[in-house]
Amino acid sequence: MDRFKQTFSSKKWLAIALATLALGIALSLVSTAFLTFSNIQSVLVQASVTAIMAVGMTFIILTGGIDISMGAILFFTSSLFAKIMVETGSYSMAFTAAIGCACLLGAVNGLLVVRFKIIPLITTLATYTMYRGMAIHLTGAQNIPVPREMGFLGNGKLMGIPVPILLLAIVFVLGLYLLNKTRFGLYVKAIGNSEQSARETNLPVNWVTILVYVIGGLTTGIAALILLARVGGLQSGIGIGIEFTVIAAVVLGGTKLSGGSGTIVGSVIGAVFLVLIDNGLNLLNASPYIYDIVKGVVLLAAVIIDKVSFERQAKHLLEQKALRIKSTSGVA
Amino acid sequence: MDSVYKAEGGSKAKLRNSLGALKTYPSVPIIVSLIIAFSSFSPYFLTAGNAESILAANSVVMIAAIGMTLVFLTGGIDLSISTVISASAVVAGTVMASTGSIALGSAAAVGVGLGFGLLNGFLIGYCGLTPFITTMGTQLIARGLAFVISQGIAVKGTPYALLDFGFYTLWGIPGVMLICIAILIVSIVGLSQTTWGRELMLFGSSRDSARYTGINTKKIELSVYMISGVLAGIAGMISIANLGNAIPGVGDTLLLIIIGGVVLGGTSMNGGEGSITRTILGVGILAILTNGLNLMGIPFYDQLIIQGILIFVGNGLAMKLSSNKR
Amino acid sequence: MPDLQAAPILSVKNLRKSFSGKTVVDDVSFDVYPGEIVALVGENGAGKSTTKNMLCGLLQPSSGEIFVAGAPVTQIKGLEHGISAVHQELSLFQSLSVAENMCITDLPGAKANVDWKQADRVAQEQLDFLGIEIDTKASVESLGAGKQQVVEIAKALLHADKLLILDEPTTSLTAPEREKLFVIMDRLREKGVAIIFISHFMDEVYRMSDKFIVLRDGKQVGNGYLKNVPRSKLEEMMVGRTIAESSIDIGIPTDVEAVRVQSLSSYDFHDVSFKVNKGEILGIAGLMGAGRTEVVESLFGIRKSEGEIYIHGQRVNKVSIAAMKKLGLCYVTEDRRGKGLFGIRPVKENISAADILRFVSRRIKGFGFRGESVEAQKIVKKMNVAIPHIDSQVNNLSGGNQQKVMLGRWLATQPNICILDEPTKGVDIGAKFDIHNMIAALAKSGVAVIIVSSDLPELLEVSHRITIMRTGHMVGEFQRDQFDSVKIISLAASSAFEQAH
Amino acid sequence: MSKVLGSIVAIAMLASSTLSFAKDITIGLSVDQLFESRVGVTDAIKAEAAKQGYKLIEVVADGDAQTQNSQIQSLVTQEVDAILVCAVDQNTIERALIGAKRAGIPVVAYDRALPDSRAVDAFVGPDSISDGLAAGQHMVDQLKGLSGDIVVLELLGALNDQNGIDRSKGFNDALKQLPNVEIVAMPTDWDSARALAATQNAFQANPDIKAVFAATDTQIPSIETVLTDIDKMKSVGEEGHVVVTGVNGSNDGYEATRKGFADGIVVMDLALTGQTAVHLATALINGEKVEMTNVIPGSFYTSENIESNKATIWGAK
Repeated sequence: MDRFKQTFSSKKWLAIALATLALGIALSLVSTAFLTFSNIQSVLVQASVTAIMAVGMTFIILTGGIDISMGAILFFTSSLFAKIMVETGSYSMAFTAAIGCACLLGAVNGLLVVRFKIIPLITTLATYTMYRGMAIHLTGAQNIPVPREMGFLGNGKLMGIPVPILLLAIVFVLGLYLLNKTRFGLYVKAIGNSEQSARETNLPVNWVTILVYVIGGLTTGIAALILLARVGGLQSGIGIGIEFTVIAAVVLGGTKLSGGSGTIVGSVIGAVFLVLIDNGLNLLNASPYIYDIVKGVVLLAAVIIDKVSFERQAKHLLEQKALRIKSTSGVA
Repeated sequence: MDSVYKAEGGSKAKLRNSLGALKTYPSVPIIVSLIIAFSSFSPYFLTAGNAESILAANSVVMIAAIGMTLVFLTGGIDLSISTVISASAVVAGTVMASTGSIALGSAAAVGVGLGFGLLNGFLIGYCGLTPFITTMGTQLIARGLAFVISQGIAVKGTPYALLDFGFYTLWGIPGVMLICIAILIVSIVGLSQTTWGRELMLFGSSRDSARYTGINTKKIELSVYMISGVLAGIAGMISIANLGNAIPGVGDTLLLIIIGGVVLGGTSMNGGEGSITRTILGVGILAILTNGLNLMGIPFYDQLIIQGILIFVGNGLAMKLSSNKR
Repeated sequence: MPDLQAAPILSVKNLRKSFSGKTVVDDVSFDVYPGEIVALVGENGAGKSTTKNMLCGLLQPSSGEIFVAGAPVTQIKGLEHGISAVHQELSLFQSLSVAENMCITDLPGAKANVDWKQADRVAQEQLDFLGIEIDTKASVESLGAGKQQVVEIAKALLHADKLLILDEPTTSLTAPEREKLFVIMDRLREKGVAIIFISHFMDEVYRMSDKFIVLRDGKQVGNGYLKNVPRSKLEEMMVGRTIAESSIDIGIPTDVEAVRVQSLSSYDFHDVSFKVNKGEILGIAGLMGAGRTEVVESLFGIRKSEGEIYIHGQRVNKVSIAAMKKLGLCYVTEDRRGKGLFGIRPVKENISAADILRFVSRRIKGFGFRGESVEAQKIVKKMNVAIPHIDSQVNNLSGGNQQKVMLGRWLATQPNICILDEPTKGVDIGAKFDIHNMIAALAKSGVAVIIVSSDLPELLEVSHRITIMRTGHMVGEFQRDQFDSVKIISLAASSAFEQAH
Repeated sequence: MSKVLGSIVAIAMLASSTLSFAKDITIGLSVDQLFESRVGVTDAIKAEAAKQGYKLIEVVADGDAQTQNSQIQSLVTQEVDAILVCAVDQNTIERALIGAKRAGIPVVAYDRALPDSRAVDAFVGPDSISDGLAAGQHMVDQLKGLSGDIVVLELLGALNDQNGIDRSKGFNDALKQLPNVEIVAMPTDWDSARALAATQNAFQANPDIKAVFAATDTQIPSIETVLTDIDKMKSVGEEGHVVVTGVNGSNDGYEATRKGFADGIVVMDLALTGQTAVHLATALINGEKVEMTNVIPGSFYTSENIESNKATIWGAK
């Protein structure tokens, strides 16, 4: 039992995985259509955009930061892509520019956070406003259709697997690799644990911080292209506000908002979980306006449960200490 | 000030005093230069009518920003302010549409705000949850509530008296702004002149020290989120007088403007540093900026870029000045 | 065993360190040979940590000579010279695993492909060598304090294999953990690693060390081989005097009981009982981690505890900070910056914080702070605080003045029971003198005072009675006429190890 | 700055070139939000105003009712001669409009009707009921032969937008001709991403959907995406083709129809809307009486005739 508890607390993503599984089972009982291969595929495709961004956001939150400009980066990146596509017709140019620009905007976030030491929430709030303005400036708020062939990114299949799922898988694996196999990944977690200790240990804190925001930008750029392809064209304001769904996915996945601990698996499952809620409410034919309420309640429930289990653990440690003290005698 | 300065006397002390004021309110020179610049660009800028429209248009943001300032001063954040405005507007609108009573409508608006404030305050103050995630959750709930009740459509049937109040002015000051000013005065006095306000500031500057000094930290945190909720409720009601109807999404777009105004004024998100007066100035800068740029014909998307830069620079400047303070 | 044939690993001569003109460490000279354990002892504030920081390279000495393996250097470079320290405050990354923590500065494998298996192996080998069973994949936060300490030592040894500095390594350990640590130290000694062992526990010092260095007031007052020096002699060297020579008149306590605590227990201490009369000053001595702060915090209602508390003979049923304040208690915390002061707020607000209403004359009930500045100014004058202005940020004051501001805040509540936790920590001599006089004056005016202090001379000087705590228990008590610093130190510093025998 | 100067110079030149005897006329243009079709009308308004020699002050509310209110107030402050407005939502800017009325400034609503307003003097916009009806009628013609229950997906616009409401009304009226139809309605708030998710979920719940109506044809590519996902992408005339119709006239709709993916779209006449708006304003400024409601019906094009009518389709590129 103790061992079970230990793995459970060390692998926090198990909680959201179980919740997702439970929700999945419940949905399959309600609807026969749920547990089909095509529906599961469709759920994953729907989750791909937020899940990919959640991978990037996980890195940022692991360092104790946050990026609320992600939606605006998504908007700007898709605008740039569509604009270049229309003007030059060159895929390679549009892809390079869009992905490069997404990374660049992320880098700007990172640089500002590192250089001016204003808290990330405010820094990215300012850049959110700027990026959004820049995006509308770029397109004049026009809808710009993208060529149909681009739909391949949104609903094409490679080896029978939908491309968005494939891209999610690639981002997921790369994210796992970066976080778990490289020095960088360890540094990310270390900074989130204690930036001061990380500096005292001579870790390259500034570089790592900038890099996590670049990763945030990069994943947003990839997500932008998928969304653009699926929606079929640039729509003004696309992606604005998505960052809060992404943050919710990351937090539901068990990553601490204060940084230091969390997993990529959890964040991706968190994104899937949110899509499942939509899916379930859809199947129940619930009013679309109830979705927000349900998501809000789920989010609150998740943080409350997390808090309760944390406090139990802390109390357990204290009780052990009390026992130890009691057992030592008071007489010299 | 007191004895030490008096003893110094002379122009030196005066200079230091005014420099001190500049450090406390770094936004004043920005406002002054904005006003000078805009009035030279547009003849309409410095007119009574324009001033009135700036004042009326920003009362909702200003009232909500007062709540946000209090929350910031405790080192927290309230993301739900915006959608609680929407929810309370819709509830108030629905109540007024069916009863025709402004009093009942106002009570409903304040009640909804209070309800969400209590929920936030309880979860944050008594259960120890993180403000960001907690209020993100209640934000979603409030938005859902607003849309469920209204079915997404503006609630019509606002009593004429309330609409007329929307047009009421006293010495050129819109009625809604008068309410806002009253709330401003109460909150400034409350924050600077009562024991509660003092304890709030102390709590914000160090929550452990506050606890060790015997300040009831849970109550302070609860009260702050409660007030922020109530103010959001009032703002929701004001939005009806302002716009003529209760709109389910009325507050949703305001969140970033509210936070921007508070931060631009120089209230720190880390708590214990800042004031309502600074927020007035911060919200004022954004209001004047938007109005002036509109009059100049700058497209709104370019205004966004300017706003973003200003929020960043303004906040950085305020932080720098206050950290060097004496 | 020490290898005296070899050259000393480290040799320092006339080491001196001063901060802005004030000399903190002066004239320290000694040699450390491979396989030797050297105890660095002294009272709090004797200059041990400054010396330690110079030895592990965190500080550069103001003057003096250093030889590492016979070669002169100006400043020690920890990794390069194979010297590393385990500080009292652990610097581990809590949510990372043991292996990750140990290897973070020098990860095996390529940058982009860390060889975790190798890292685990390296960590495991090191832990095996130290003879400790810890899962290298477990997160540090899931380990107890003892194991964390071992991980920290293992990490230090991984990077520095010549000289290890251990700063109070046993304070947070249980008896078996301590035993394990000693076994580790023995193994290191056999491998030829030298250890500088900083400890308050005399029995540990005697059990483990070959040589000693005693510091007092920043000066080296003795060094040599331990076997030649009896324990009482060493303790005398540390303290500098045997009996309190008080220059302060602390008055005579009354026999009216002010506060009584009966079998108080909590997570951090067990079955603690004591009482203090009006006009009496009770000193609580003990080492860090003995549970002293926890006891007085429980008395003030900051922590939860079980047991009985009587104030002026009345049982307090609901212990809370507010209730205790109302009953006339005050508590001045040891953690001035973290839990006492409101750093970015002005002095006057810090002074009035505990009882704002006392500072203002309000025309309307509940409103306004008229007269606050004037009243606060009075306190400032009374407490002899040197500040540029009553509106200055408290952060900008010196430690002594900050302490006085905090004392002033609480004395303004006119308490009749005053709990002072480390009242002169990080305070200069002048301020210390002022504070001691204030404490005496308080007692003479009939206030019951409880002082928790790690500074024994201070307790000897200002207490009527001293009670001693060790690992959560009260283990002894001395009246003023029986004060004996050596006895007190040895009582406080006996470890569980000694008890077992 | 150069933009401002440029327009001032342009207006001055225009004013001197036309033999105008009246004072300069300034028109305030309050736009709710910038997106494709709105920009289309706005451009038409600008062109017409320039032709008339009017000065135009344009403000954009970025979808925020509060902002639009204050912007209209600032137009009143600037003493414009008439206000052309497309409201963020219905009923959200009533106060500001009443303010304009009190200041004696005529108000023309364009593109989005404000049926409950006490302040609007005239409205010009699409005939959304007839547009919805036309799109619905074509769908009915295609589905007529089918037996059994027919499930149809309707992608609604925004529930608070009169155009969305009216298009839905017209569409539903048309489908009443079929006795065995079941309409699944999903709100999209005009947002393609939401339309995408809604379509996806609708097809999960009812894999047998036979036809889709999009209140705006910019969402047709999203429908295409979903149909491709579930291997139901078939062109018009092919076996298993899902009937798709929409309203608007964007390039998305044009391309989809031209390629035979969509069956047909209703194209709004944006240019005429813009011109009419300015004409109404002129009449009101001159104190003439005008018709309160002026609707301009769109034209329905199928995949057969759409390419030949490219010139009249505002969105076609």
